[in-house]
Amino acid sequence: MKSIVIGVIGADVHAVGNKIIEFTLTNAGYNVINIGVLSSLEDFINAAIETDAKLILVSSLYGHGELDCRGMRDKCIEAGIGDIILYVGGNIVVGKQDFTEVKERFLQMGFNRVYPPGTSIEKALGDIKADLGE
Amino acid sequence: MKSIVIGVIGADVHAVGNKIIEFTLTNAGYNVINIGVLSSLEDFINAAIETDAKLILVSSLYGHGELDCRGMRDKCIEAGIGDIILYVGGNIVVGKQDFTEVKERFLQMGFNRVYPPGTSIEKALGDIKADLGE
Amino acid sequence: MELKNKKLTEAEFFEERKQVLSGWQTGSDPALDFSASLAYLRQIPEEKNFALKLIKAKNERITMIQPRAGVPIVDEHIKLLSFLQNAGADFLPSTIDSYTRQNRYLEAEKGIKESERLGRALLNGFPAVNHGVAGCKRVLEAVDLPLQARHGTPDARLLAEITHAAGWTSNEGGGISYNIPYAKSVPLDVSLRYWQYCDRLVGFYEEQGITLNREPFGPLTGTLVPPSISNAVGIIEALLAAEQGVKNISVGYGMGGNIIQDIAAIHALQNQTERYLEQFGHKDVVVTTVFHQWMGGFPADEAKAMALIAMSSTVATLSGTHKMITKTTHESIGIPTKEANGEAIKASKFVTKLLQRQFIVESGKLIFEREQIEREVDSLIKFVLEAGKGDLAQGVVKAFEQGLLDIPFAPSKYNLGKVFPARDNEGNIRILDFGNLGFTEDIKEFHRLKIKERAQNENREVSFKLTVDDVYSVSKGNLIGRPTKD
Amino acid sequence: MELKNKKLTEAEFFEERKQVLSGWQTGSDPALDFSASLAYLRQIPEEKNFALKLIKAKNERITMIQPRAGVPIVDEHIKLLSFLQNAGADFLPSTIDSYTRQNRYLEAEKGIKESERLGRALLNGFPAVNHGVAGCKRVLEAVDLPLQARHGTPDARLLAEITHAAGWTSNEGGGISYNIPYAKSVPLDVSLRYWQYCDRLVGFYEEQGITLNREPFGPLTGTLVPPSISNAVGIIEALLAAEQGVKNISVGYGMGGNIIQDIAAIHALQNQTERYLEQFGHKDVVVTTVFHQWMGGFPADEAKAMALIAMSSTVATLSGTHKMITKTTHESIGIPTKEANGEAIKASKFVTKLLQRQFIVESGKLIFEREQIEREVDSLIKFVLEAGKGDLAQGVVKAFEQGLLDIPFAPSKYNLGKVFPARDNEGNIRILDFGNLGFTEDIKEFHRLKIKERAQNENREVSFKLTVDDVYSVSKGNLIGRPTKD
Ligand code: B12
Ligand code: B12
Repeated sequence: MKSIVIGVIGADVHAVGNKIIEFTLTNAGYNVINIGVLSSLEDFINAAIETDAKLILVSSLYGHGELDCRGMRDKCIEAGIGDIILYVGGNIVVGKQDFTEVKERFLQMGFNRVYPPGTSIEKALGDIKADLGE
Repeated sequence: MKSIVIGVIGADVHAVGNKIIEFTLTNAGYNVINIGVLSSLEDFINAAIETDAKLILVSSLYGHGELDCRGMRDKCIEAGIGDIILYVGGNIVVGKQDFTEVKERFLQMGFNRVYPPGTSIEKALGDIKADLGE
Repeated sequence: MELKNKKLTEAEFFEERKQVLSGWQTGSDPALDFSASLAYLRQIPEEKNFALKLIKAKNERITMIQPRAGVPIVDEHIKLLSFLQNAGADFLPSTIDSYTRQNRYLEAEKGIKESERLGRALLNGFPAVNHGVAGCKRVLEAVDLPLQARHGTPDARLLAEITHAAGWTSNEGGGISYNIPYAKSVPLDVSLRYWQYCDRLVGFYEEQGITLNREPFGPLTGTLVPPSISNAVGIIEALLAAEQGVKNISVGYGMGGNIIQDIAAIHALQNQTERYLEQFGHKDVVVTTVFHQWMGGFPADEAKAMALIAMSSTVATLSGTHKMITKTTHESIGIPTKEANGEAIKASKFVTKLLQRQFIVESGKLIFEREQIEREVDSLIKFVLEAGKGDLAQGVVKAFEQGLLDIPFAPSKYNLGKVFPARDNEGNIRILDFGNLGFTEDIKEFHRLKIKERAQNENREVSFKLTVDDVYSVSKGNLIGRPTKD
Repeated sequence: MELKNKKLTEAEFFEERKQVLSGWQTGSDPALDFSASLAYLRQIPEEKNFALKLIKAKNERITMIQPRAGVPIVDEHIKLLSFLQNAGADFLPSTIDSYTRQNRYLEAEKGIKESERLGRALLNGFPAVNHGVAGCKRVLEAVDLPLQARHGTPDARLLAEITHAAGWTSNEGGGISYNIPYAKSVPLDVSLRYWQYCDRLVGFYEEQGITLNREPFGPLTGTLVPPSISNAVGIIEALLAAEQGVKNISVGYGMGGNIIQDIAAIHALQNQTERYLEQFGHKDVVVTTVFHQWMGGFPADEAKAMALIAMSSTVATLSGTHKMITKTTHESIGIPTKEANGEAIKASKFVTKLLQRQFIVESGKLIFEREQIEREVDSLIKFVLEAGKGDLAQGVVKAFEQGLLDIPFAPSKYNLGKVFPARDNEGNIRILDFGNLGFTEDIKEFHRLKIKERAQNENREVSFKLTVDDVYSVSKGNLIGRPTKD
């Protein structure tokens, strides 16, 4: 069973989507490590190292995603898991913004996939399967 | 008491505004000749001649105003009341259109004043007073 | 021939038909032979039959949605309707232009040509007669939903012939509801007679096994019409239609604004239409109701207009009505764009679906209002029948002559125009001046009391000023036109 | 010091205050001396006092409107609030950013700087503590309406000090409602103790003749919260606040979607809050209610979102609530623009004004639901008091430990998280899994029955899948998450 770390980054407490993601990925046959809401960058990385996860799936709903996710890839490299796959989704910036620009900003932070608001976890399942090789 | 001819032009049956206009202008001290709905260009002109009115106030609500009002000024000239004041208001064209263009089209038909949708008769009372000289 | 509420014989019907079809060149299309039209109608799938889909709404206890829409050119009209279908409409309309409504087909033809030349709509609807059976079929075949002609035509005989032969399975209107609010000088006996023909046509198709829907136009002038007046008219038109053999009838109502009165009106309309049909011996007619979103003057602000649309949808759903006619955020300005129409459909449908099967049925107030409406309707219909010495059609003509039936704000000279409505202190639509309306004294006393209560609350006399203030109020954001401070 | 539901002495309060004000540099502003703040508050005109304006709404029996809004920079925030005022808001908010909510003032400072540098908001709200009394006063003085801090802060002591001293006459939150849904690891006794301070501060002002409003946050997680759970929490927080001397309390409720259950919940909330306050010896507290437009996941389509907003407004008005909190058409995407916020205010206000004083009060179903909610609330509060051996504050801590109180979908580890709600066949929010919730057996039986009825209707087992489906359903346009065919 492949392991995926999920959680909600920063000072963000939106717990509902997180619970649904856990439920959905578990049902889809993954080993889900859910570090929950209010998780720091370091919490994600530590959980990934401990469980030898291949994918970190970051949720950010509350709008501070851009501040919270800065340096994510660098920190992964520092921690020796530089080639882990990074996803981010939810409502990752403040307000309604042009998503192509937003995506660019997060790709530059080192994320592999960046999802616009309203992308439910079901819609990303295909990507996950593809990226984790099945 | 100055006389004003009012009515609703063409195949238009919107009667409510017409009744309110009659009520309002009468209250404002005018002699109102209301030819009602479904009135032709000729009906307006005949009524104006008969009552020696100085102002014809045309309502068009249903969207065919542009077709119905064509030739209004010319017909007035033919009938010998070429310098009568002509107003038009209501919802005078089909659909939401740029009003400066619409106004231009009706001014060219010889109307003196052209009102956009949502102009209640109260708002035009000032113009009437000014144009009829008080 | 004297007007009577009696089914036209097949002979009379076929005789009249010749003349009807000669009204405009498109009437000579062989597709109008019943052999052709019946064959065409028989192959229309169930889900495109208006009457059958309404039965579905009734069985499932849900509120379906229909917009208003019509543009002069066939291809444009198809684009428009397809767009509205995709937005979520359950039924499609074709709103007919005002020249066609007055049988002025020559001017309609000019309007089509001009619209083509200038590339913008100069007619306010779809001129179905001019487009003929072929044009109307093109429309039907391009969409997946049942189609209905919506108009306001005192003499809709040719229109009905052409649209039904083209597979449009419903026709809106009636001898009263498409005359008094929509014409100035068409005598009532004439329009009633014309609509007997339209109904007989549907009855004929019914005899051949094709069910079509007929829908009396409920809201009338759309302006402060007391529920009992519009319900009475709807019931009468249902009875007249049933006499001609119509078996699937939707009676309509335009939202008034007091939620309890609105729900009561829909309940009363359903109850009493069924009851009167029974009483007149029509035992196999399927009755459904239609709720019109606010039909009076709309606010110009689009957010407010959308709020009114969604609020109307809430009330409609709670009332348990089977079909709701939608408005748009462009209502106060002009014929809406397809986008504006689509947004309103989406919003309306969202509400009816979300609140699906949440009904308001109990509450003393609701029962009181329903019974009040029913009492008033009984009184009106009783006066009508008396005036007609037992004949309903005759009675209608006499009742309008004498003002026993009288529709506020109607343009027709065959309407006495002596009734003035106004809201009471809770926003219910009541009557301030009865003229000669067929109300018993106790009913009048109730209305007087209610209006007085409001006037006192506002520290003013009972006068026509209340009516005028109430005409404007909703577009300004108030239900009741209270005197303003400034 | 052990937590007890007992008014803090003035000595305790002043002692603690020193420490509170030292939490961030803006705490040392002399404007925070009570002599200064009292003088400032005394000159605030009546119409800018939140508590007094709510009393007005209650007396006039109307539903007033408040949006959510907050941006990081003072001048931008002023522009935003002025815009919303012009759009028709009756009360103004300042939604506080998430760093401030976690007392992470250093990060908030960074967020302000970055937002200034980049010219776009990088914080999701107004960092009131960092802006200090002066910044907050600038906001108040630039607008004409009462101002309230709306946040989600377990330790809001410094925030309350600063905003009240700046003339913001209301504070939202409570020891439960701003902890369990908003934090992961803040112990409940700690947040309850912090909020005693916030309430004591308001009580202190009250003693000096300045009435401020306090508003427990009703919707909690905003996601399928059964009315009895949120009502119980609101009532408990009202009791805790009253003990500290608060005299003007608004209890809130987030719309569930079944209209009758929603109206019943508001009625029960008003009744029981007053009843419990009486019972606890607080006889002079003014209670009002707050209705939150749909608080769960919103549809992305803006027309549908607007429909949901207007529909929510209809229900709020019919319930007779005194204040309604609005959402926007951007809800599912991100913090709204001021324009989107303004449109929603206009739409919401249009409905509340149009339907003004139309209440739904009778109907057997409504009374049944209200009594059901009241029974459940009584059961919950009884269990809480027993757990606390008579002390309410102690009881709350114990009740959450044991799961006697348990809020669905809450992130806090001090919440047992064993309660799973789901809708019944009419869309009422019921409970599928009780965990250890403080319900008597007959109440549980009722819920089980209702959930079973729905599951049977959908031909499936009673399982957590119902809950999951119901979380998504409204954003997809259905109230009940029925299994779809595809
Ligand atoms: C009620 C109504 C009806 C009723 C009319 C009943 C009756 N016989 O009176 C019914 C349901 C029968 C009806 C029918 C139709 N209607 Co209609 N109707 C309306 C509605 C909702 C309100 C009109 C009203 O009474 N307002 C209240 C009165 C007091 O206001 P008013 O009419 O605007 O008049 C005031 C001002 O305009 C102004 N005013 C008027 N004339 C003038 C002139 C001057 C010089 C000045 C200064 C001011 C002025 O003063 C008046 C008093 O304050 C409007 C939309 C709206 N406004 O919300 C559509 C509307 C006018 N109707 C419309 C249409 C298309 C129709 C129909 C063709 C199609 C249909 N929907 O069935 C038929 C037309 C039939 C026909 N042959 O005319 C369109 C017109 C479209 C356009 N211009 O692009 C409108 C705008 C709706 C829309 N957006 O589609 N309608
Ligand atoms: C419920 C809710 C709350 C509840 C949360 C309760 C709780 N503890 O969980 C409460 C009321 C407490 C709350 C608080 C706040 N909220 Co809030 N909240 C919502 C709301 C209405 C619904 C969220 C939800 O539960 N949806 C249902 C779940 C199932 O969907 P979801 O969360 O979107 O998650 C799904 C997808 O996004 C996706 N997904 C999530 N992560 C990822 C990652 C990947 C890689 C992929 C592929 C997919 C994916 O899959 C999930 C399951 O399908 C949303 C708006 C909306 N969506 O309508 C606002 C919203 C998220 N909240 C917002 C804000 C600003 C706040 C507050 C700061 C301010 C406030 N309004 O009080 C505080 C924040 C507190 C904090 N520190 O975090 C904003 C965020 C703004 C922005 N990004 O610009 C939103 C968008 C509302 C808005 N438009 O203003 N909120």
